[in-house]
Amino acid sequence: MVKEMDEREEIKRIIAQNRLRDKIFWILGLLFTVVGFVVLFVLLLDLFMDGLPRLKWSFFVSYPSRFPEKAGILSAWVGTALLMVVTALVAIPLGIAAGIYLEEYGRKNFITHLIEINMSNLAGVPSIIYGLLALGLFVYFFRFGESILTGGLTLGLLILPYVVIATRESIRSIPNSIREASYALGSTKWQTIRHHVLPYSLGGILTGIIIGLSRAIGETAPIITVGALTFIAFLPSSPISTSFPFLSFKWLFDPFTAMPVQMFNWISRPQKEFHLNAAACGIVLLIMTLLMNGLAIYLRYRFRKRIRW
Amino acid sequence: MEWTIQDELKAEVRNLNFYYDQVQVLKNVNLPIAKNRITALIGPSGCGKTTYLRCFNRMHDLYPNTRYEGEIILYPEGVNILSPKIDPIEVRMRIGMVFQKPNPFPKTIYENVAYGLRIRGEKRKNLIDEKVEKALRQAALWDEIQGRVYDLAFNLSGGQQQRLCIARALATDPEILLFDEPTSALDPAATSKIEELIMELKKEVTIVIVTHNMQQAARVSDYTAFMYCGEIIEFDRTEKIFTQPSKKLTEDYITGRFG
Amino acid sequence: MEWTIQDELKAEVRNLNFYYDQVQVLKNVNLPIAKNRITALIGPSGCGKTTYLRCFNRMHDLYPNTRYEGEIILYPEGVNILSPKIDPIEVRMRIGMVFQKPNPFPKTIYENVAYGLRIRGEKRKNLIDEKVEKALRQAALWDEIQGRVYDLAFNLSGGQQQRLCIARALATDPEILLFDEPTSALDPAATSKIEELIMELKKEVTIVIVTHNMQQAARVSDYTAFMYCGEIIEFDRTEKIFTQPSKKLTEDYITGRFG
Amino acid sequence: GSFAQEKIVRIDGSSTVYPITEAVAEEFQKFKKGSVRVTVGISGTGGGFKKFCRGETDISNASRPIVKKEIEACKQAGVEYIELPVAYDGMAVVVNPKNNWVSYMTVAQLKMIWEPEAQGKIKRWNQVNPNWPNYPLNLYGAGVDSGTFDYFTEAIVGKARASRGDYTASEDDNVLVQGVAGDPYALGYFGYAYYAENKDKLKIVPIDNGKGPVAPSEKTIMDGTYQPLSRPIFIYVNKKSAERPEVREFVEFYLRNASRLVKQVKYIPLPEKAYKLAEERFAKRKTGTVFGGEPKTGIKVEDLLRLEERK
Amino acid sequence: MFRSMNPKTERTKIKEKVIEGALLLSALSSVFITLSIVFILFYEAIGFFKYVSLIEFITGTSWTPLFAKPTYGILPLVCGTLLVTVIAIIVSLPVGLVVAVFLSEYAPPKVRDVAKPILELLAAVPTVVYGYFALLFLTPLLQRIIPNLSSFNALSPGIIMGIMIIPYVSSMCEDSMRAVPMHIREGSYATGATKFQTAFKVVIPSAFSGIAAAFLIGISRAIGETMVVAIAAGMMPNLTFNPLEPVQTLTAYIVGVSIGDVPHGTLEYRSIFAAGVTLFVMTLILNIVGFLLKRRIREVY
Ligand SMILES: Nc1ncnc2c1ncn2[C@@H]1O[C@H](COP(=O)(O)OP(=O)(O)OP(=O)(O)O)[C@@H](O)[C@H]1O
Ligand SMILES: Nc1ncnc2c1ncn2[C@@H]1O[C@H](COP(=O)(O)OP(=O)(O)OP(=O)(O)O)[C@@H](O)[C@H]1O
Ligand SMILES: [Mg+2]
Ligand SMILES: [Mg+2]
Repeated sequence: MVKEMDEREEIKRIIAQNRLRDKIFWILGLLFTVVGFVVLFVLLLDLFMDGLPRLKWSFFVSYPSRFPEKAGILSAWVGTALLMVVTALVAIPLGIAAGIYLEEYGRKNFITHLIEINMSNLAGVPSIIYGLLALGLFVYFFRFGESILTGGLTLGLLILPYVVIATRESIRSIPNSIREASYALGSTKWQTIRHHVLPYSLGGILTGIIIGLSRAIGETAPIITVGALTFIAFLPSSPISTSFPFLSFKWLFDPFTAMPVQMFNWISRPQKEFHLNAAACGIVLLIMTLLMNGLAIYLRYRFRKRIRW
Repeated sequence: MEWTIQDELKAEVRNLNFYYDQVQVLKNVNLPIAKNRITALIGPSGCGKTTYLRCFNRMHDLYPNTRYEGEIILYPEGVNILSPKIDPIEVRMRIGMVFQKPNPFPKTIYENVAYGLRIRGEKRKNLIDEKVEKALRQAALWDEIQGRVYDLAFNLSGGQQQRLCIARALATDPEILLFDEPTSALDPAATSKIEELIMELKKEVTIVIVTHNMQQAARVSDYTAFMYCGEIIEFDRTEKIFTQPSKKLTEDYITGRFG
Repeated sequence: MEWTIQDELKAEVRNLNFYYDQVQVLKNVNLPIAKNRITALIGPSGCGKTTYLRCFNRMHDLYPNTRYEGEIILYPEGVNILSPKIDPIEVRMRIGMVFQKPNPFPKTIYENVAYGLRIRGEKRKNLIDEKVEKALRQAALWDEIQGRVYDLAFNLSGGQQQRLCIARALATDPEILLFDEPTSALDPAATSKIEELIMELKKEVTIVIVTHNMQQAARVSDYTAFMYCGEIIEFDRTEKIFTQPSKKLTEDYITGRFG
Repeated sequence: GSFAQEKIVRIDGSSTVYPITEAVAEEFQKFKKGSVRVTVGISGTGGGFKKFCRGETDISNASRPIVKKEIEACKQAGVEYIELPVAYDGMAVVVNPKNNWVSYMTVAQLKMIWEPEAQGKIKRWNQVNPNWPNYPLNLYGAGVDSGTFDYFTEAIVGKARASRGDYTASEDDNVLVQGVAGDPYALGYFGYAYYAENKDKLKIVPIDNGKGPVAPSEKTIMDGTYQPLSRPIFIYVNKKSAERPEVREFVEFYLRNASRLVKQVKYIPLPEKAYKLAEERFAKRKTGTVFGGEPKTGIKVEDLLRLEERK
Repeated sequence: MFRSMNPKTERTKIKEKVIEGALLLSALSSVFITLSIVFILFYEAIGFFKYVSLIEFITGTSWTPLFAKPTYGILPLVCGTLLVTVIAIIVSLPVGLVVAVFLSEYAPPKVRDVAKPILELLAAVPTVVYGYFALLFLTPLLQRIIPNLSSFNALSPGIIMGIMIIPYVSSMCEDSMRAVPMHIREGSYATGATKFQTAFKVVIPSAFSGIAAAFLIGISRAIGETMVVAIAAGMMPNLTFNPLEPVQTLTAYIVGVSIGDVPHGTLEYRSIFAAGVTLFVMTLILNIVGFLLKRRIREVY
């Protein structure tokens, strides 16, 4: 009995010790998490304090200038917007189609396996490598020059894996019973995809696209590699023309600059005033990407809630 | 073994073997399907009932590494619907199926029922309207959901969803309707509703139903086949099977001694 | 209702109520647990057996929105192990558990068994070696895996894994061992091995076992409690329950008329 | 702003000339109300000429005269060019303001630091001058595609493009200013204008070329006493491009406003007379270089004017 | 004859085939991309290696490809890359893992549900913004603590990159830890373990391959990251392991050369592809191992 009492005491001691470690780690974990968020918060605060005063209307409608207070991001955001158009046109159809193929058609064979490994590798290839690809392929081989087309294609390829992966995950969440129901009524494969698989996975696909585009917006390195770092104080040609066919694609071949490149340019200058511009540009960039990601998170949440299989 | 029946034939299964990969799941199955009758398939879990049923509308074609051998002859033409020359899509257009778990599309009730018509290229709005209403009436759903046909199908109860799936299959006037344990996910009230419905339907369609509920088989079917380990042990008129089975195995199963 | 027994008590459940969120799952449960005896808990699926068992080692504490009421008194001290003042970790150190599905850790066999000792701060290698061997022997696993104790536990068969989990629980000399349907994931051969083992173990440990297999309860246990909808309908010596149950409900359940 | 027309002037080349051209481009686009688009890149003088000689740009910024290799390349591609001096520039050798041991440096010391043999060896201040403290010597200098690099190596080491490689190199002088301004052990060189813009962040090092230390200033650069690190800078205009009205207007605008804008961006303007001569030269579409394609240092304003007049 | 209900069957069949073909082509596009990356990188790199011996490239300790006396030793760039990466790892892996453990094992579900999306948001901040922080926020801050720190150095971008990677690492670790089924944890708790013991002795080993994959992918991101180092690390190919000195990474070299012009076909142009190949191979290895590890977790449960 006495011995048992001793044992009890011993166990209590050990538990206390274990509990202490547990507590310490709890505090550590909380600390790291909080500190992590605080650090990021401080960084963002710093950015906002620097840049906020510059965020006036004129900042958005002025061209870059050698006078920091007169400089703006007009050509940069127009460039970014046009880049995104090209990027989306490249990545969305290609990515969705590839995702559909891999999920719905791809038999488990060597080719699909290869594509799969390849896809996840592409997602991990550093963006600067895409820049080199673009330089060799689009700028010099296809001779698109240092144009919006080149930039957009580059970013399109860059985010392709994201769209594919999102498409696949979203498609995978559709239960087989729905497909079987469709086939049992006599649908062809494509009808099943068109009428069911695609519409029901649209939410997830959309999320992936938005996240991909938000990544593309912030990408700098590949755009620099294909030569966007110039003084551009004008807008590309108008996509709408006054004569038939009223659409012009000349802008595709125009030189351009983009938001992150503009920011990089301003960071590289020694004068403090340009740094404020860089911060302001960073805020705009940040808000754009965060909004897009927030939208994506919200969409994912909503679609998950709405369709419960 | 071959089985014969008096009734007119709608289909006939001949020497059917089926393999998942290397595993043979159906072994030399022979079975006549009587026209406008209900044929029930009973047997312990895993004996191959579902597998068998899904041969009828070539559902296994959707998955790789499956293999059919033998024939399922569809009358009146007398073609073998398992033949690779026959397009499975055409088979499925003629032979409908209702699954174990209700699986409506996440669309409106109307669109669910109209779907089969739409993929058949039907565009005439009023004709579709008509057929949708008829199918919903046949499935004994019309009165319950009246005026809510543009609601989402997910908002229906389980039993209603299952009847919706039946209506969806009916809308395209199938010649045979396959039911794979259609009531196993439902409560008793919904179950009896669907049983009534099935009995009603046989006026117009030939029905094959898989169930593990012997009472259900006894209640609804005209013919019953007892399957065991991928083989048809016994096939006969339902009264006969349930009152005087000729095989010991059948008797043991029916009286609940195993399974 | 209160139940009394002749044997010495190891634990006693008094007016136990348990809630998941707002739903009451256990209703005023009273039950004595006899020392060095096997108490079996039977009842239809969902009646609350698992929930009840997990009260004994405060497993529910891991999840939010669960609530206990009432007491489980642990002897010889006579403390209420459900009391918030009692550290659940201490309770778990004294009361071991074996789960329905074998859940070994992704470590070696040796490390699995040694785990309980290690978290008790035990560092002496030879003592651990000794205890590991003893536990593996008790769990009738030693001979089978001899020389492979540094293999990964995942490489064992299901029955071996389950015995490993028993060894893991035994290594720390628990006073009570809880078994939650420990054989439901196993084949008959493995099952009978574990049943033997459990009967062997009662020499040293008090055992509570949940099972939905009445034959199993009849075979291994000394006492049996029949639970229904969160209530203990009947409790008695096992022979008594299975030969002359005093309640109609118990009889119906035991003879397989429902469940 | 509305979407602009298709008139475009493409400029690339030296980062030293960049601030001037950027200013001109900005003013010009304002002057033309956005009807002409001007792009200005920073590829360095060498990089700029490579593009220029492929006909990809209309104007090339150059902080040194065109050299043989580039002349050849242009000739092969059939590109004819008009050489126009636009300003005068000195090269500033700078240290961090916290540096209190350096009061001036000799050309020999600079050579000792920057020649290729120094790589990995000369790494501390006291290796250059034993009186200086034993601190690390961190170097910042022009990137290899810049005319500044060519000129500096030519003037200091004695052979163009001969330099050590273990220093922070950038085509963009802005980066170098930042580097030196933030590093107490730094020694760097770049265009005088960048020093003039950032005087508060940097400390200038006077250079002794045998006649006593001289610090660069508007005056010393103009009168040629700051040697050997001062030089004229140029733009080169593609003759074919000059046919296009927007390019012609741009160049005329450039020369007309150079003197004002050059001062604004802290470079040293040429005498008015030189701009007049350049305008004439452009009007006559006189092609070719007056420097013979050899790297040259120590060109003074008088020489330049003389060369101009002779041609 | 089998009665045909759909006269368009033949056309439908052809249409189906065409669509499948088109989709297959799209799926193959990823292979084309990889092939063109590999082709272009290696094509130009081979051009490079015609002039430069592979031995010199791999073993040379000085990288001055554009000078009068060019040297082509990739080591300084690799060394710079590794230096910055190691700093980033030292910052991000422990913190990322602790945060992941905290979120998955300790934090109440509500906290987790809020923290997880925020983490995802942070992972989306453009890297050029982080470059801004490194050069204009952290470096001046560090210079107050380490007075003779030069304004370009490996330390500051390394730390910022570490912070940048934390969200990836912790989010991915948390995912794989949550994939560990509850009954494994219960086995541990039932023997009397604390959360801490359960997390470190059972959950982390169970999620090991997922965590390792997260680490590898994090490392590969750090190696491939460009803008932060291009902005803040300096542009000096420097064979050093001193984090206070300026360095040049492979990525920064590529960007640095690209900021100037890269005249097609020159050795200089090819040298960035040689650097690119090195970078590509380094990340490829990490990514493939990461991919295999990630697939292994899927198989275990
Ligand atoms: N996709 C598959 N791949 C391989 N084997 C399968 C597959 N589907 C089913 N089987 C096997 O085929 C056999 C028959 O399965 P089937 O689903 O037809 O049985 P069942 O009679 O419908 O059973 P239940 O009453 O449980 O639904 C089983 O042994 C099953 O394990
Ligand atoms: N985590 C939970 N949250 C809410 N309700 C639960 C939870 N777990 C179980 N329940 C409910 O509590 C009741 C009892 O569940 P319990 O698992 O104890 O039953 P059981 O007797 O062990 O059944 P079985 O024989 O199927 O294992 C059931 O109605 C179940 O739905
Ligand atoms: Mg089945
Ligand atoms: Mg249970």
